[in-house]
Amino acid sequence: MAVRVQSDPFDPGAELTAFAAERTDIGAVVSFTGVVRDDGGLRAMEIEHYPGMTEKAIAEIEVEAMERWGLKDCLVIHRFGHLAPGEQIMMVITAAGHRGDAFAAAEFLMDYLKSRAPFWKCEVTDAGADWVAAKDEDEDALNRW
Amino acid sequence: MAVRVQSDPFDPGAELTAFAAERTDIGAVVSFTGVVRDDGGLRAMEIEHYPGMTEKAIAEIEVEAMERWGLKDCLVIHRFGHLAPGEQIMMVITAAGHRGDAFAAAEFLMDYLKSRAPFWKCEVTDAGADWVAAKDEDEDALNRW
Amino acid sequence: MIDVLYFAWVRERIGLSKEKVETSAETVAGLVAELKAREARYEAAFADVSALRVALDQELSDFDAPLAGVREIAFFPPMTGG
Amino acid sequence: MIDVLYFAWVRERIGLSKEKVETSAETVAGLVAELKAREARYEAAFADVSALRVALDQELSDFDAPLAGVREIAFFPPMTGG
Repeated sequence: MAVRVQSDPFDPGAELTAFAAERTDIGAVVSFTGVVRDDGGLRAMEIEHYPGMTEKAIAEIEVEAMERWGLKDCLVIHRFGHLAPGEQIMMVITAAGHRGDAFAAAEFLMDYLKSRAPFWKCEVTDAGADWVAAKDEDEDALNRW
Repeated sequence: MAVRVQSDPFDPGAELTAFAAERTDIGAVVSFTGVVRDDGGLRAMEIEHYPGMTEKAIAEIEVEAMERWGLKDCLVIHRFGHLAPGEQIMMVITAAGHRGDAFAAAEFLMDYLKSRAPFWKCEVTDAGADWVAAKDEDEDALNRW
Repeated sequence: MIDVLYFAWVRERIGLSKEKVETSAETVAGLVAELKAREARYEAAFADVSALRVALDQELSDFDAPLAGVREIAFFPPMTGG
Repeated sequence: MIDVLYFAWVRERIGLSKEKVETSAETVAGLVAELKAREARYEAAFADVSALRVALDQELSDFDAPLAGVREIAFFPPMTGG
């Protein structure tokens, strides 16, 4: 179980390879990678966070996921700072004995990261910089867990 | 959209890196990797398949997933032949604008691969070789789509 | 003449992965009845068709499907991929 | 003395990311009332507290929570991680 909050880019493929190396008790590994999507006109995404609380909030969410789905392991990486379109924002990896648990835990972690980890996205376009508004659907997504 | 059915091992990390390289229209990438789990005593897994039908069945499932969830891309890799504990059996990767579609499509592809792609697993232990029985829960999982 | 393929334990029980069969059966079930009448190993493999799946020209099908125009038929247990 | 932190557009409106505040407020809402009384920029930032979230010592909390024993309080808009 690990949490990494960093401004540096990371390589999702290398993370996936390192994550499950040399283990034979894992049957299913699910990964989610969030990428800065260019909907047209996006020049950059700036991500602000709350150092200290971020790591603590993510670790708490991971402990809950580990227990609820009997995970063998999980990893959350989340960047902050300046990101260009096409760059990776964050990644979640879960490992379990069976696929259902690995999928559910990954979706649970994503839903919590969206609304409960202290990150704030700001989109920079030619027209200026705008804080991304939280979506009702993201808040609603928490209710399924 | 691609299907690879092969006896050779593959590197999930390298596949994930290659999959989403240089694209800015993708917001969410989900991967699933199935690994030969050693529940104790497993010496090997032998996977038989139906050459020709396998590729066709998987391509059909991929087309359905692409359309239903508006995927930007997807990839299925599935091995056959002799596999040792800890080796990767198969991998699914989906890319979409948003996380919900990428997750749903990956789970859909997995559920169909489990019960509709012509592969048969045989577990080799010290006591001999046994064909893995299809699980009712895998058949039931198809009903949610 | 039709190509008949067997996979997994169906292949093991019959002792063949592929054979050519001359048949006048009109349906999959008719072909199965002909095969079962041949030898004990076919009888054993097809004892419980509810435990089997069938594909016609590489598409999943049913035991009451017609055989007209089919070039390849495959019998196998429920799939266990993924 | 309590450390007060502001993030995202709350930080921008107030023009500060962190300050030390001397307060006798018993609850978060009491502190917010004191801050709003200070200057227009605080009034603007806290105009609609339903659009804000608060954390006490790095745990999400509520505006009616007591401040006793709290060393660090943070105000920010709903999170948009992931």
